[in-house]
Amino acid sequence: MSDKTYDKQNPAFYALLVALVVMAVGPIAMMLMTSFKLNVDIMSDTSSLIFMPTLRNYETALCDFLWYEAAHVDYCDKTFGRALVNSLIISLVSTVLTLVIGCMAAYALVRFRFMGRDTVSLSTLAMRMVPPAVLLVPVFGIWTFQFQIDGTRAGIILVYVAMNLPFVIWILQSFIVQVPIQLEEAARMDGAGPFQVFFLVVLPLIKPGLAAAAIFTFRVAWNEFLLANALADRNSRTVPVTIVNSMTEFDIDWGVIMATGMLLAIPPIIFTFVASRQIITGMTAGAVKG
Amino acid sequence: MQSANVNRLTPYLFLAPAALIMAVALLYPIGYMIYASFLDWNPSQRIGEADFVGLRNYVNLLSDAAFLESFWVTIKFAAIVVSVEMFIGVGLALLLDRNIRGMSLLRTLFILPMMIAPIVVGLMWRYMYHPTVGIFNRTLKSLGFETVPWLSDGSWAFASVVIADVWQWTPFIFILSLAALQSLPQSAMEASRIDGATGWQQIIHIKLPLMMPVLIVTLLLRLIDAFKVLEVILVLTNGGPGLSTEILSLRISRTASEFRELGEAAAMSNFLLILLMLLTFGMFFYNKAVEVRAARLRAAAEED
Amino acid sequence: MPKITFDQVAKSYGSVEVLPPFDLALDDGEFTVLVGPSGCGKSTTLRMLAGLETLSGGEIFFDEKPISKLEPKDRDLAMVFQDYALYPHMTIAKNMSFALRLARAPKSEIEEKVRRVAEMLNIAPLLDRKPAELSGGQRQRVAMGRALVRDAGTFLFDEPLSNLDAKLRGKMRAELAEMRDTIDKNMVYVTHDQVEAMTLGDRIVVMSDGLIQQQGTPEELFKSPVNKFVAGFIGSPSMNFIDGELVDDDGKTWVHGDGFKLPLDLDISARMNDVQTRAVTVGLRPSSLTTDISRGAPIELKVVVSEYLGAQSVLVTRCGGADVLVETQSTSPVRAGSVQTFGVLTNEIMIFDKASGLRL
Amino acid sequence: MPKITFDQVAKSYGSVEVLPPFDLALDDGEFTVLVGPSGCGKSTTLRMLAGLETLSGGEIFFDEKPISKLEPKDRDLAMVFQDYALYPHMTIAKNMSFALRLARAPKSEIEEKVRRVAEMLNIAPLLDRKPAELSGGQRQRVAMGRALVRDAGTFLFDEPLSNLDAKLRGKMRAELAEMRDTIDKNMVYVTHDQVEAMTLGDRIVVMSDGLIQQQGTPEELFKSPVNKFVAGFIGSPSMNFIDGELVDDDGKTWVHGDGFKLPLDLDISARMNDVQTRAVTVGLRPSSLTTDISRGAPIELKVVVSEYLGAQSVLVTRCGGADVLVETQSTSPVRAGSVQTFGVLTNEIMIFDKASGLRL
Amino acid sequence: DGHGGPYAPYAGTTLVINVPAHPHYNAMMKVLPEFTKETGIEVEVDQLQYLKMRERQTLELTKDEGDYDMIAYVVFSKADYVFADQLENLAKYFMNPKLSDPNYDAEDLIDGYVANIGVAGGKKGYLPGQTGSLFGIPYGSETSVLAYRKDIFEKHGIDVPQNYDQLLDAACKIPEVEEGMGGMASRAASGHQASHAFLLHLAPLGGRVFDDNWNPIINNEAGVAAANALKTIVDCGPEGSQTFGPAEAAASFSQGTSAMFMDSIAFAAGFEDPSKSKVAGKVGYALHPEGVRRGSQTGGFGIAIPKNAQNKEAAFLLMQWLTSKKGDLMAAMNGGNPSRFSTYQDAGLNAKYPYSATFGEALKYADPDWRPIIPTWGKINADIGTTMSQVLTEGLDPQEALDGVAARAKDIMSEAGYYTWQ
Ligand SMILES: Nc1ncnc2c1ncn2[C@@H]1O[C@H](COP(=O)(O)OP(=O)(O)OP(=O)(O)O)[C@@H](O)[C@H]1O
Ligand SMILES: Nc1ncnc2c1ncn2[C@@H]1O[C@H](COP(=O)(O)OP(=O)(O)OP(=O)(O)O)[C@@H](O)[C@H]1O
Ligand SMILES: [Mg+2]
Ligand SMILES: [Mg+2]
Repeated sequence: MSDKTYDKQNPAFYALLVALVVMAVGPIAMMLMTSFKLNVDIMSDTSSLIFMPTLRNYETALCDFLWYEAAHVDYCDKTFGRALVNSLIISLVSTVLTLVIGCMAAYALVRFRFMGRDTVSLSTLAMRMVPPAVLLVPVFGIWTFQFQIDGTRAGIILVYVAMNLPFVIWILQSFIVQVPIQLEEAARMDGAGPFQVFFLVVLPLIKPGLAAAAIFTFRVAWNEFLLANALADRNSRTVPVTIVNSMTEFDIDWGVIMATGMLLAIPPIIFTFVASRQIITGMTAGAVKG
Repeated sequence: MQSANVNRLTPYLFLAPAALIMAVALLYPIGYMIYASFLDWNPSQRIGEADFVGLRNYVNLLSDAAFLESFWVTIKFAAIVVSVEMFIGVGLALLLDRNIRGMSLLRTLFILPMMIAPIVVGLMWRYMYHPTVGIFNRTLKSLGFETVPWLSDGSWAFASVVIADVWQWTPFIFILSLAALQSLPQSAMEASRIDGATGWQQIIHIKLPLMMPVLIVTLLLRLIDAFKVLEVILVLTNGGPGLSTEILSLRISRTASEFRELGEAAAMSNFLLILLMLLTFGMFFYNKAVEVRAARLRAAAEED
Repeated sequence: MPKITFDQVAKSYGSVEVLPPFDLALDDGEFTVLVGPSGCGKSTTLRMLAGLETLSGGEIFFDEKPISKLEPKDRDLAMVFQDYALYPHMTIAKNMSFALRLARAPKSEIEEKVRRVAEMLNIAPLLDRKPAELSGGQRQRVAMGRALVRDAGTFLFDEPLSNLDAKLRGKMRAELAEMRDTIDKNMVYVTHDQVEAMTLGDRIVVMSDGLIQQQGTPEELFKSPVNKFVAGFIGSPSMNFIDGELVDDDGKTWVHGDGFKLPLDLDISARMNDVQTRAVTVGLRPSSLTTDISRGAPIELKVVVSEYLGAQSVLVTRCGGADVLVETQSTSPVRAGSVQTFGVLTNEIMIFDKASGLRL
Repeated sequence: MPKITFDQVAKSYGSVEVLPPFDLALDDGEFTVLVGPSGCGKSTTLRMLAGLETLSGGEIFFDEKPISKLEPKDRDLAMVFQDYALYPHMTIAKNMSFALRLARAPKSEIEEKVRRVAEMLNIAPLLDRKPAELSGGQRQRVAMGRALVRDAGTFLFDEPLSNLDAKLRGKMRAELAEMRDTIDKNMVYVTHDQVEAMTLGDRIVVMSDGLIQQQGTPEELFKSPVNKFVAGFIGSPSMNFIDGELVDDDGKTWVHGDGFKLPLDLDISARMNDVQTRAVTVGLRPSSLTTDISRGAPIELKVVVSEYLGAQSVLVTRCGGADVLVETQSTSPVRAGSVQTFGVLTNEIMIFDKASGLRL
Repeated sequence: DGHGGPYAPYAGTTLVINVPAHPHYNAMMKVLPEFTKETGIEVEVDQLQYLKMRERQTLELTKDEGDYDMIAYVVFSKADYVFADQLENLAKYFMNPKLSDPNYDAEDLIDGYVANIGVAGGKKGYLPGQTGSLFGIPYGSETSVLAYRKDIFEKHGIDVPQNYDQLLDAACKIPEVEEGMGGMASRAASGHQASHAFLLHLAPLGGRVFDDNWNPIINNEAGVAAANALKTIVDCGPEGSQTFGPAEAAASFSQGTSAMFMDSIAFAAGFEDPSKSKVAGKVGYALHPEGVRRGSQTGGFGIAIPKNAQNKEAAFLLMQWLTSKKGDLMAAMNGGNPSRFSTYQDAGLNAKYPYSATFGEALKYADPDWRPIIPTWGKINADIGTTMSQVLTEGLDPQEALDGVAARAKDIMSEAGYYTWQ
C-alpha cells in the first residue's frame, strides 16, 4: 500500500471521467449556484451563469445563527440550531449502534451454522420491505401508548436502528464471507474468544463494507422525514423536519430552498468524505496463501 | 469451513441485540400493520376503536383500477431503474477501480448524489425540469431545439422520474460494487493477467463472479428500495400526470394520509410485501438450487 | 503438559472420508512429527487437535479429559498455520504480540518476548511492516514467531519451514531442537520433509492416505520400516525397489531378478523360511550400493544420469526395467552411459511382500 | 524464445530499496534458477519480469524489445505463484483450463491437456473440487498445473515445490528436468532450496539482500564460489567457517587457528602469496572431513551431537569457538561427547578474506 | 404581576400552539408578544408545513394527554377532527362569563368563513344549521380573487373579465397578442391541485359535487363546463402549466409569464413584494368572475382547542384575543388575512394594502359549500385530481372522466353509509 505509483490512463478515459463527474455533481453544483441567486434572477430568462451572487438565502435559512439581524428576514425560525444538534446526535448514535449490532448479527449468520439461519436472514430482508408510510401509524401508536418514548431522541434512534438493521446485516454478510476463515482460526488459537475474534480481527477487515454501510445508514438517519415528523416533538425534531416545515406553498423561493438543501446536504457530504476514505484496496493482501 | 465446538450460545448472543431491536421496533409494528389490514381504521382512531372488516380491504383493492394501474407502474418503474442502475453502477465501479491520482476524491464525488435528502433531490430536479427556467429546457431552447414537456406529459414524466432516480441511486450500486471489487483477492487478479485475460475477460471471468454475492444482495436491496421510492416522486409529480408516475408506495402513503384509510393502506402494503417476498424468495431459492446442484455434481464426480 | 490421546478419531467432509478412525497416543513432553505425502490428512489431524475442525467420530483426550467440545482457546495451544493466516491489518509486531495482548501480559514483557523471537527469526527489522509487504518466507517466519512468543502447553506446527531456505531452515530446526530439549512442552509438527522429521522428531508418525503406516523413533523407521511405503518415504534419496523372486540354493536364500542375483544375509534368510511368498520386492537404499565392489555382493548397473549435488552425486542407473539410484562421492569418476559393477551391502537389503508391500 | 535481458533494473517500495540496479542476461532456452535466502528479492525480480510489479528504474528486454510497458498477457508468459493465487470460484479443472479457454483453444484439446497435466501432478481425482477444499500441497500442484498446461514462451516458477513431500518433489523435479531438456522454452525458477537449484538449473543466480552474488553452472558455484556467502549457501549441509591466520613455515603456507593447524595444498598456497591479508576465514565442507584420518591432515574436534539422517549422520563438533559439521556414514561409530581426530582433505579447503568475505 | 382582569388566573401559564408555516401565521407570530405583554400568558409556537401539520395533528389528537393547547387546522380537517370527537365544543367557553369577552362581536366574523371552517353538525353535517355548533374560529382564511396585469390588459385593450366567457376569451387571447406570455396561470398538477382548480370553477358555473341526497352530480353539464373551462385555461396558459402547483402558478404570474392568476388572496402580498416579484405595482385585483352565479372559494385555517389539551381555558383566551377586532387588525397589518368584515373596512389597512377593499367585497360571495367537507372527501378529492389531470394531459374526454369520478364516488359514499337512509 505504500506503493505510490499510479497507473497511466489514456485521454479518452479522462474525458469520460469528466463527463461522469459533471453528470454526478452537476445538479448539486447547480443547486449550489442557485442558492446564491435571488429569486428574481432565478426566474428571469437571462442566462443562468451571469448573476449577482448573494448570501441572502443563507441568511434566511440560518437567521437564528446570525450575530446580526438580516434586514430582509421578516420572520425567523428559531429552531434550526436545536434541530441540527438533534440530527447530529440521532444520526451518529443510530449509525454506530446499527453498525455494531448489525455487524454482530451478520457475523453470526455467516459463520455459525445453527437452526434457522436461512429463515433469519430471509426475514431480515423481508422486514426491509415494509414502506415507512405504513409503519408510521403503528409506530406512532406503539411508541406513544405502549413504550411511552414518543418525542424522545431515543425513540427516534430506536426506529432508525431497526429500520437500517436489515440492510446493514445483509450487506455486511456478503463482506464477512470474504474474510479468510483462516484468520479467525488463527485468532482463536491465539486465545481470542468469539467476541474478541469479531472485534479485533473481523471488524477491522471488513472496513470497506462497514464504511459503505455507514454511509447508507447515516444517510437514512440524517434525511429521514416521515417517521421523525411523527415521532419527534418540538424538542427532538430533526433538520429535515424543520426544513420541510418551513416551506410554504405560497411562494417557492427556489433560492432559499436550494440554500437549505445545501445546508442539509453538507453533513452527509462531510461524512461521506470521511467514510469513503475507509474503502481501501486490498485489505486482506498477504494474509493467507490461497 | 465450519468451526468446531463453538459454544452453543454464541451465535445467539451475537444475534440477540439485533433480534431484540427488530422484534420490538419492526416486527411488532409490522404485525400491527398486518392486523390493521383487516380493519376499517382511520388515523384519528386508536386501533382498538376500528371495526374489523375481514378481507374487505383486499377485495376492494383487487377491483380498484387505480390501484392496479399503480401496481403496474411500480413494477415497470422498479424493473427499469434497477436494471439501468445496476448496469451503470457496476460499470462505473469497474471503470474506477484503478490506481490513479485523485481516485478517492472521485469516488466521493460519485457518491454525493445519494447523500442528498430525497426531498431536496425532488426539489432540485423539479427545478431543473422546470418548463421555462429549468436548465434542460433552457439549454434545449438555446440550442434551437423543441422544449420537452418533462413533467407535464405522462411518458416524459415517467422518464423524468426514472432519470432522477437513476441519478440518485446509481451511486448505491457503485459504492457497494466498488467496495466488493476492492476486497477481491489481488492474487487471483494477478494470476488472470498472467493467464492472458484482457481487461474485459478479467471482468467477466474473475471480477464479476467473485463479486456475485455482493451484487445479488445489492440488486435485491435496490429492488426493494425501488418499490419504496416516495419523496422524490411525491415532490416531482405527486404521481401525475394522471396516474403515470403513481407508484405503489406513493399510493399507500396517500391512502394513509389523504384518504385516511389505514386499513386499505395496510392491505396495499401487504400486496407489495407479498410481491417483494416472491421476488426475494425466488432469487434466494434460485441461488440455493444452483449451490445444491453444484454440490451434487461434485459428489457425483467423486463417486466415479 | 498433558498426554494427548486420539481415540478412534475420524474425519469426513460430507461423503468424503479423509481420515478413517484411528488411534494415536502422544506422550507428555514429546516432540511428535506427522509426516506423509501431500493430501494424506496431516493438516486435518492437526486441526482437529487444535479444535478448528469438528471430529466426525471418536474423541481426543488431554490426559484423561475429553476435549473435543472445548474451544481452541481453552486447549492451551499455540499453532503455526500452513497458510500463515497473518492478520493483514496489524503490523508484524502486533501480529506476534496479539495473543499476549489478549492475555493481558505486561507491556514490557510483551516487547521483550517479541524482540527476542524476532531476532531469533531474523525478522526484527520488519516489525513495523504489514504482512502484505513481506516476502513469502518472511511471512512464514512471522507465522512461526506468533506461535513461539506464546507460553502454551502444546505447540502445533503445520509445515512451518516450507518456504525457508536451507540455511535458515537449518537454523530454525536447530532452534526447535533446542526448544524440544530445554522446555518441557508437547510439540506436534507436520511436515512432508522426511529430513525435518528425522532430525526433529522424538517420535515420527508416518501417514499415507489417511492411514497411520508406522510410528517410532527416526532410527526405527529407517532401520525397520514395516512396509514398502515407509521404507520408500524415509531416507533421501529414497529407497530403490526392484522386483524379484526368492530362490533357495546352496543352503542360502537368494533373490533373483531381472539382471541381478543377490545372496541374503543369514538373519534375513532365516526370516524368509517362514514365508510362503516367493514373489518379493527388494529394497535397496542408494547408500547400500557402493563403487567399492570389495565391500559387497556385485551387481551390474547401467549408469543413465549423474546428478551433481556438490560433495555427493546421485547416479541414476538402470537394472532391468527399474531405475536404481546410487549415492556416490562426487570424487569417484563414473561416466554416464557406462555399465558399471557396484557392490551391494547385503546386510542392508530389505525384502517386501510384492502383493501387500509388507516387510518380510 | 526470447533472450531476456535486465538492464539496470531496480525496485523500491516507497523509500525501501529492495533491489538496487542490477544487470542480468538469461540466454534463450535456458533454465535459470534464482536462489537465495528468504527476502532477498527473488519473487520481486520474477514479478517484475512477469509485469506484475512496475520497475522503479531500468528496462527489461525480450531480445531487443523493451517490454516494461507491456501488459503481462502480452509477454507470452506462464507463471506459478508462490502463494498459489488460485481462482476461488472455479473448480480445479476450470482453474487449470482458464488460460486455454481465454485463448479459445478447442475443447477437446483443453480437456486432453488438463487431464494429462493433472495426471502428471497426481491431482486428477480433484478436478471437480474448489481450491478451498484442497490441502496445501494439492493447491500448490494446481498452481503448477495451471502454468504447465499452457504453451507460453517463458515459464516462471516461484517456489513451486515448497509444499510438496520429498517423493513428489523428486518426481516433479524430474518432470521439470525433462521439460528443460525436451522443450525449447525459457524457464525462470525461483527457489530457496539449493538442492533444487543444483539439480534443475542450467545456470544458477545466487542472490542475497537484493544483490546478485554470483551466477554460473551448478558445478562452478560449488567448486569456485566467489565469496563466503555463495560458498555457505550452496551445498548441504553447508560449509563450515573457521577464523584463522595464514602462516608461512617450512616453505609451506599453513593456516593456524584456535585449536587447529592445517597445511595448504600447493596450488592454494601459491595463490596466497599474492595476498596481503593474513586474517582469513577457512571454509571446510562437512564432506571434506573424514573419519579416515589417513586421508587428510589431522584435526581434533569435540563431538557435540550426532544427528541421524538414515544412511548418513551429521556430527556437530566444536573447534575452538566454532561449530563444525562433519558428514559421516551412520555406520561409523562416533559417540557424542568424545573428542575425536578427523582427517581434512586439504585439496578441498577454501580460504576467504576475513574482512570482505571474498574468496582468495 | 401586573396583569389584572380575566387574564390574572392564567398569567405565567405557557401555552403550546401548533400552527402552519403560512404567511398569515407568520403575521400572528409578530403579534404574539403583544398578547404576552398584555396577559402574562406565554406562548410557545410549533410551526409546521400545513400538510405535515395535519398528519401530526391526526396522531397527536389521539393521545391521552396532548402537547398542544391550541391548534390551527386546515379547513378540510374539520370533518375528521369533529367526527372523531377531538375538538372542544366552544359553547361552554363562550358561556363562561369569566372567559368570554362581552365585546367580542361575533357577528362581525365573516359568516362564510365561520360556516366553512368553524361550524359542524348542521346541514349536510358540515354546514351550519339548527343542529350545528361551533368547534373553531376562522383564522387565516382565504377566498379567491382574480389577479391580472393592468399594463397588459391596457396595452391590448382587454377588459377585466366579469364572467366566465370573458375570462376564457381573455385567457386565450393573451398568448396570441403578447408573445411568450400565457393567459392565466392555474394550479393543475395531478392530485389535490387539479381538483382544487376544477372545483374553483365548478361552483360559479353552477355545479356541485353532490346533490342534497349525496348523489354525485359532478358529471352534470355544469361539471363538464367546469372541466372544459379548466382545460381551456391550462391549454392557453404558460408553458408547463399541466404540472403547476400553487407556487409555480404564482411564480409564473409574478415573473410575468402569464397575465392572470385566480387563486387565494394569500398570494397578493407576494405579488406586491419587489424583492420577489417583477410585477409589483402592475397588478389589478377583481372579483372571481361570475358564471351562472358568483361563488368564490373558501379555505384556509381555523383555530380550535383539542380535547386532550392541558390548558384549555387559557387557550380559549388566546383564541379570543387573536380573533378579536384588535387582534385581527394587528395581524392583518402585519400581512395576515382578516377574518372580520370590520378589519377589511379599516382605513389604515386599506391605506397600507389597497387591494383590501376588493377582497372584502369578494367575501360576500364566498361559498362555504364549494366543496363538501366530509370524512370521505380526501379520497374523492384525490380521484377528481388524478382524473382531471388525465383530462388535462392525456386528452381524456371530460364527460367520460367525470362519469368515472361520479361512479367511484358513489361507491365510496355507499360504503361509508351515506345511502343508509334512502
Ligand atoms: N510491498 C512491499 N513493501 C515493502 N517491502 C516489500 C514489499 N514487498 C516485498 N517487500 C520486501 O522486499 C524484499 C524482497 O521480497 P521478495 O518477495 O522478492 O523476497 P523473496 O526473495 O521472494 O523471499 P522468499 O523466499 O521469502 O519468498 C523483502 O525483504 C520484502 O520484505
Ligand atoms: N473442505 C474440504 N472438503 C473436501 N475435502 C477436503 C477439504 N479439506 C481438505 N480436504 C481433503 O482432505 C485431505 C487431507 O487434507 P489435509 O489438508 O489434511 O492434507 P495434508 O496432509 O495437510 O496435505 P499437505 O501436505 O498437502 O498440506 C486432502 O485430500 C484434501 O483434498
Ligand atoms: Mg497440510
Ligand atoms: Mg518469494
